[in-house]
Amino acid sequence: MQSAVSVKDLKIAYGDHTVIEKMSIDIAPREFLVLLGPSGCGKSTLLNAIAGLQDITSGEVWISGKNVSWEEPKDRGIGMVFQSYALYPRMSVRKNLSFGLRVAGLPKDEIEARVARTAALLHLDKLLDRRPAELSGGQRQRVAIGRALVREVDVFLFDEPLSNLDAKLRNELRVEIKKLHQRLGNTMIYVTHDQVEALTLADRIAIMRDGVIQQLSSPAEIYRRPANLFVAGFIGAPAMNFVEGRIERGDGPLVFRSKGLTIDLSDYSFRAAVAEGPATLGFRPEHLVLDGAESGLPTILGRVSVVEPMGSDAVVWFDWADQSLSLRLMGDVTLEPGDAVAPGLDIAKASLFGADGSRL
Amino acid sequence: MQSAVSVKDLKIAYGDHTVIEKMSIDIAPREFLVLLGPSGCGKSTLLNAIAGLQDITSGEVWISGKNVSWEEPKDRGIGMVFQSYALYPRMSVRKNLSFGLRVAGLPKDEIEARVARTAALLHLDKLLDRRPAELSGGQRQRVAIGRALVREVDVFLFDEPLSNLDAKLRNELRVEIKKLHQRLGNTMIYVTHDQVEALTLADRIAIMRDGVIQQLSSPAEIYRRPANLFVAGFIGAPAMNFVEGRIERGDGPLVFRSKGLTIDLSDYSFRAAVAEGPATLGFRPEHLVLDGAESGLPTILGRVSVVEPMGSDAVVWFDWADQSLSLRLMGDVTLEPGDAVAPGLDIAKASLFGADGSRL
Amino acid sequence: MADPHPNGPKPVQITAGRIGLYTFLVVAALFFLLPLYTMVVTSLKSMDEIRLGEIFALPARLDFSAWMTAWSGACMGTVCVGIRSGFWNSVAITLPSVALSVFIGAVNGYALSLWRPRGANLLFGLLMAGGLIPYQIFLYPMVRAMANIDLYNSLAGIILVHVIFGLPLVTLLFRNYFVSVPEELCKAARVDGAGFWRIFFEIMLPIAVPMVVVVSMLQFTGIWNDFLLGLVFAGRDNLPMTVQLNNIVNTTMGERTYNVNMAATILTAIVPLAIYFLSGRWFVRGIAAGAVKG
Amino acid sequence: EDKPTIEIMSSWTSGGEAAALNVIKTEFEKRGGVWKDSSIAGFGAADAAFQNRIVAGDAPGAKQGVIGLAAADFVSQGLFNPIDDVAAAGKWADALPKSIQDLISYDGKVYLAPTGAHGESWVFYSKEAFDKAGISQEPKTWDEFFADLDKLKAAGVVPVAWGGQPWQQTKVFNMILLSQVGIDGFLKIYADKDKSEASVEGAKKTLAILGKLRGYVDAGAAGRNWNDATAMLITAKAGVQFMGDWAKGEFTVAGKVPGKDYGCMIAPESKGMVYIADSLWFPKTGNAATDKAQKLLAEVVMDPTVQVEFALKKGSVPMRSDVDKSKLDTCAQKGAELMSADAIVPDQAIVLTPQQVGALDDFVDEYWSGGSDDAGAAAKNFFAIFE
Amino acid sequence: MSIKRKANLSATIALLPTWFVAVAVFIGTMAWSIRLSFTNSTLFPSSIYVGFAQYSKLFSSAKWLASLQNVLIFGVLYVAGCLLLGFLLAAALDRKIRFESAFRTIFLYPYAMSFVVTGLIWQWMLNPTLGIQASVRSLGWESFVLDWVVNRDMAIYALVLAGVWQGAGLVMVIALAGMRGIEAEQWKAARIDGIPVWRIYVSIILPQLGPALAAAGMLLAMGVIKTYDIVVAMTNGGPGNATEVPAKFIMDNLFGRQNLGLATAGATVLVLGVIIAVAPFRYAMHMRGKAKGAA
Ligand SMILES: Nc1ncnc2c1ncn2[C@@H]1O[C@H](COP(=O)(O)OP(=O)(O)OP(=O)(O)O)[C@@H](O)[C@H]1O
Ligand SMILES: Nc1ncnc2c1ncn2[C@@H]1O[C@H](COP(=O)(O)OP(=O)(O)OP(=O)(O)O)[C@@H](O)[C@H]1O
Ligand SMILES: [Mg+2]
Ligand SMILES: [Mg+2]
Repeated sequence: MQSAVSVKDLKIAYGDHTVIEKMSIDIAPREFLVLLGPSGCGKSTLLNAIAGLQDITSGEVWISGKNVSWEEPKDRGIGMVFQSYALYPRMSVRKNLSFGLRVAGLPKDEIEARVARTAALLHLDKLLDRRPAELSGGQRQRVAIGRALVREVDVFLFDEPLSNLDAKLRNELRVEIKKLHQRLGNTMIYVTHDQVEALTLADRIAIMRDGVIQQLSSPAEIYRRPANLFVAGFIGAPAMNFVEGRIERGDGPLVFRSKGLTIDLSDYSFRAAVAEGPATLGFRPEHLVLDGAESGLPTILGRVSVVEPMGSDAVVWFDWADQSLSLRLMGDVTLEPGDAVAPGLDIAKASLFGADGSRL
Repeated sequence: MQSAVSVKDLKIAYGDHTVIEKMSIDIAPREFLVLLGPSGCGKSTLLNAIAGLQDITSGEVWISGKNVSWEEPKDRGIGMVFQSYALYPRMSVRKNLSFGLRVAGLPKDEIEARVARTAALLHLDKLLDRRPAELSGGQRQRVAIGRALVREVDVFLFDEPLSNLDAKLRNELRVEIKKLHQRLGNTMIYVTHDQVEALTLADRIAIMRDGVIQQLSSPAEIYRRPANLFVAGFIGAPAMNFVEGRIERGDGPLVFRSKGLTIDLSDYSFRAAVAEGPATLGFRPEHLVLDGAESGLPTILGRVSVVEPMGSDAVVWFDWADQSLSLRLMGDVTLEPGDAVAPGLDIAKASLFGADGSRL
Repeated sequence: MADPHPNGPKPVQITAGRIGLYTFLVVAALFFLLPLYTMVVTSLKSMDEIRLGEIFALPARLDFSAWMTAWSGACMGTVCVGIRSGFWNSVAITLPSVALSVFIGAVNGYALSLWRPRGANLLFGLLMAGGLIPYQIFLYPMVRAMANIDLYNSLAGIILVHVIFGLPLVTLLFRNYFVSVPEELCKAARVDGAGFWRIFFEIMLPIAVPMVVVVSMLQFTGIWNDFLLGLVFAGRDNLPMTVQLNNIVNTTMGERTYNVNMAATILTAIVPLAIYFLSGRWFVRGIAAGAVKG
Repeated sequence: EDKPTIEIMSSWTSGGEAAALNVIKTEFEKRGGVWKDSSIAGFGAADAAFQNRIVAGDAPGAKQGVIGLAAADFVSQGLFNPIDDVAAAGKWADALPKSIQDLISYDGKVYLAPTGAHGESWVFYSKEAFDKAGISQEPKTWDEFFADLDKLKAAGVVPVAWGGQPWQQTKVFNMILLSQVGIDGFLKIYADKDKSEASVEGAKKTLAILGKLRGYVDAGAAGRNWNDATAMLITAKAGVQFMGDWAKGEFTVAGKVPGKDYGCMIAPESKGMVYIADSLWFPKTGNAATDKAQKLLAEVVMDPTVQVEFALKKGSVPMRSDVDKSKLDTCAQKGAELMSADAIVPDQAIVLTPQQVGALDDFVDEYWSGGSDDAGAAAKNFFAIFE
Repeated sequence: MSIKRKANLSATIALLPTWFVAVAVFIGTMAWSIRLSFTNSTLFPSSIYVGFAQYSKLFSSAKWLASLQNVLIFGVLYVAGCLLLGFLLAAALDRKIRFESAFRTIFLYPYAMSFVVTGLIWQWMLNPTLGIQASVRSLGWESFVLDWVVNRDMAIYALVLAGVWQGAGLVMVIALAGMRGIEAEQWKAARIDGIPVWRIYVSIILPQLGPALAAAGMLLAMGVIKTYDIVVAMTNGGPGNATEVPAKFIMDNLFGRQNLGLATAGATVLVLGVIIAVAPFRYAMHMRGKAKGAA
């Protein structure tokens, strides 16, 4: 199948400073790809290169089977939504939506029809005559999306479209974007550094670091089997717990040993044969079971330092050895700071990383 | 016991426009009180009035047993942290921290000792000679907190200290603030409009709307037994599901009826005797059990529209009647848009609101 | 480009638009430079050559004598010491005037925008109205007032006059700047116990440095180039360079030496020009930092 | 020390002017005075400075200014010191033309010390341009004059180097008027505000001639400084210029000699000369030393040698009729003769109030640049000035 | 006494000198002028009241009427011209230009020059026999005409030209700073919409620079009413009344023509006119500020 968007051996540098390093990605039609990574890793740069807003140093960009590396942005068949909304401040919503179409010289009724359709889709009908300054953050973001939609193109690019909104709105609009994607079936490339957005929206997530893709997989795969320490630490809130230690071959099966803790690794599915050596054990807060002893799992003895109730669940932080670990509990929690806990760890769900940081 | 901070019959108005309406709150020593509410409800105004930065129209402000209504901010024994950090741009971190002490004319070594102590506590030691512009967002916020801490006062006021930070940092600093409170044991008043912060940090939450407190209780109480529709809808992500209908007395026990749904209310603990009439049923996403039939609970038949996996859990949105409801599932979810679901509702955990919006 | 397979950076093309752009800029630059060119050229010609009336022609022979005359030889009345005699007067008038008016303007802007005491809007309105009145009208009553307080014909007097007439503009600029400073900064400092002046000196003034640069440059140009106020208020011991310049340039029935006039003008303008050439960058930065907003 | 000390405010700043002022200064200092110079070029600026000094109660000891009603205003406000005793001792009345003596006295007391007079009725011409056009003789009548202008035009020379500033234009108007109405007629109009048939006729003829001149100026005339016009004669780009005798200074600086490189003639058909007279004013300062210095200065100014030396440097005509005129150049000698014969009429600044002077400037400029040839209507406007 | 008011005491005290200046100097002078405008003062103030005589004289003076008209034409064209040219220059410099700072300095330097002599230069340059016209003609274009200073109908535009030469640089700097402040994402959005560059400047950037340009316009307008030097240096009001301006009229009558009553009447009319012209504008700003504060 032809890719909707593909990037081939793309390299982007500012002078000596390489921002994107020989990158290749293929994005299928109708796919929702999320680019996730810390600030400054090159997400926007990559997105801008696809849009044609950024000069590339070498490599190619293809959209809908056409090499568009030298095309103008407007000719690439893309729509784009920006973090700051980038609405034209002195134009009404209607004008914001129609400006590009008018410049392109579309017939009047065609423009009106498209604007009306887009406005209806995004519930902007009643706002058409307002100026951006008279809109709330969420409404502005919807207009920004509308401006991309009205172009009726196959590929949408989003650059952190929700990060200027408050938590509540962010949650609401996230669902709307997801519904929109399901309804329209366009290809979407979505940049964010919020892992919740990535997990909930993406068909596939590309996790980037310093211009290099660390892992490109489905959200579930990334959450469950992170390719390396960086990915493991980046995804999940609160972050995955890491314990440093060594893999040793005791009497029989492999074990992981650290600060008095010994965990049998028989249930862990290694990618390849593994030798003894330093390793890091990673496990997510919800992979600790509060009543470790009863469940027959290896237990980690600690003392509660902080309890964070969040309504439906709670995160409990406890001190173990010289570090602080977290565990997630459902429902109401009666633990208090100072209480002793002995949660059990299900090693089958945990992750082990070798000395070079990649998953074992 | 003497209150740490108390506000008596406080009224604040700008000209004709009343922002705070006859408000009284008592805050106990060592308490962590969170003021939560939508934008513009008067949270900052209230906090500023406590700090002495805002003229009050009538009423009194008491701090540590003293009526400070006419005191200068510096004489009230408070420290304050602002949303925009409000660091002095042309001063180094060290000078930012020590400015207030120098103004107060403290001896040099006392100042140095305090700055060193605060810097150590907040891990600012290495940043002391930098300017604010050379710090990351999180570091700046820590300096802002340090500037309040260094005053060594009993009451801290925070005005949305985390809302300018990104999600990851916000989570981290939230835990740090909680630890700080546990360690220092000061009274803290914390303004936010992020309900996660409110739930995780607060001893008590005051939910405000248009200058009036809607509910002042512990986080658990507010989450479980919201006093009215506004509180119920404001707390929780995704928001509580609301279904409008009527309470009717069928043959025997009270039932709630809505769009073909009939729910027996025998298990619901009413606050007071209830008559028939219109009502709204509210239930949180985690109060729906996926296999409704098996659990013997009343079921709501629907069709999945959106699935939002979040790693440890997932939110499933489904269409029922003419509205969209959410349910939360733990672990991996295999549901897809279009699938039929029939989740069961545990009425004991739900909330019913009368025609005036208050809890029944 | 007929390349069938685009790869790597888009080749740079020199478009008609670019050429048009540079043409526009160069033409504009010529327009802006032409007067300066004419002045310089004229100052280097002899009077015989100037009488030919070819103002754009290059001088046949470089002749710097007009510059010497202008600087140290031109007569004003029976004294022939050139305009250099006014140079230090101009400095003595301009520097304190600029410093004082910038300081007062900064305090005004700060108080008007961040403290807003009673009547702040009225005061600001009055200042703006004052800024629109042609200042010739002030001469007469001001002279009287200055004489009454014994400041007429004194350095202090002329400085005071410049400060008064600069107040509207300077206050306007600083007020607009401080309006954009977050109020929380002021609040934080008040919690820290700082008062009005402490906040001003230790926090606000350091922030306003870019603005101070802009206002200082505007004021400097205005005051340095002033002629009338200096003439009327400074007194004969403090006359600024512009008065000497006027004496050279503005004779009614005496003969005119244009080359000396031009040289004298350029010499008079050289300080503000140098400031613009050397610190234009700061000026632009200051403006960008919010000097002039609506 | 009680040396007579005085501050002199003048607007004489150009080379020749300064040299002339220096003549007075040198003599003044020789006689034991202490001289402080305050020069401000430009009438407007100098007036503003002087008036403000008076308002501030800090008047200078002497101010150079034109004899006329501007000074009269100050005198009538009681702001000037009389110098009657000096005038009496120096027998000024004998040495000065009667009309001047009248002008410097108010209510029978002498207040102003005259320094020199400028003739304003001069037509300068470039000999080179005249040669080129084949003109060998100075024109005697306006008809001849215009015929010569036509010749100049034909020769490719700008006929008239016109200084298109109101004050210059007014001077041309006055010199033509004098040529049309004669000395008595001129005085009747300006001094007596006479509106008789003859006066009106004269004004009409004057305006007609003035209007005709428009056809002989170049496109760049408007706003032109008089010295730029003179430069046109020096470079033989133009033929004639109407100007006061101070224009000689420009010729001199350019190394041109009167009678050889350029000529000067009184306006055609003119029986006399319009003059403007400079003087020193002596404001009250309340300072005895200054009062003393004022008397000394008045003495110096009227000293016969100073008068001649001053006139030489300034290119003007001495006020005293009893001085040695042989040192003067040919133009100045012509002027001095007319002066001695009292064939002179005052400039408008002498007989009109400053407001009227302004109005006259406005009127002439309006007529000149308005382009209308309706001399009759314009003449009516002219007489309206005096109301 | 409330807290804020106590703290505001310092602010009030700090503003006292300015209050003094505003009331004693600005208002005081205005009151003085208004009083004198009803007297027959000539060289010095007199206390003989003549009612509105000075005003009727004023408004029957062709010079005054012309000067009002001229300052209006000059003001509008000068401010508009500075804004237009300044904006164009800024837009050009905004396009990633080589030697940007050199160009910037060239456009800005006239602001540092006074008109005492630049006026003369402009007079020369616009004089048909000396300046640009003569030069262009000598290059062979015989019919070229640029005689603004000497042409009654065009002289006012000569002033505008010289004024724009001096003031455009300031607008350029302000506009350029504004353009640099516009977020990059707007540019990106517009490029994706396929908006041509000139259209972006006109339709998107220009409206956003509104407030900055208005402020620049205000700065220039403050200068317009005081316009004096440039006129004296270039045309001295001529040819005819073509370039008379009120400030010059007032100055002439104040000193040279010794007509204090008429001068103060002129000043009064001028200031009243300015206040009438500016008041609605300020009021609108005030209301807008209020609306912003409440939002
Ligand atoms: N114009 C430029 N010149 C030089 N370096 C640049 C330029 N623009 C960006 N960079 C660098 O390129 C890198 C990638 O920037 P980019 O904006 O793509 O990051 P990002 O992943 O989008 O970050 P964020 O999450 O903060 O938006 C950064 O290190 C940045 O410093
Ligand atoms: N100076 C003022 N003049 C008039 N009204 C004001 C002023 N300051 C604030 N208000 C109004 O007071 C109300 C409360 O403002 P406040 O800043 O306390 O809200 P908030 O709850 O802190 O909101 P946010 O979450 O956005 O910070 C708002 O409606 C606001 O419009
Ligand atoms: Mg980015
Ligand atoms: Mg707030």
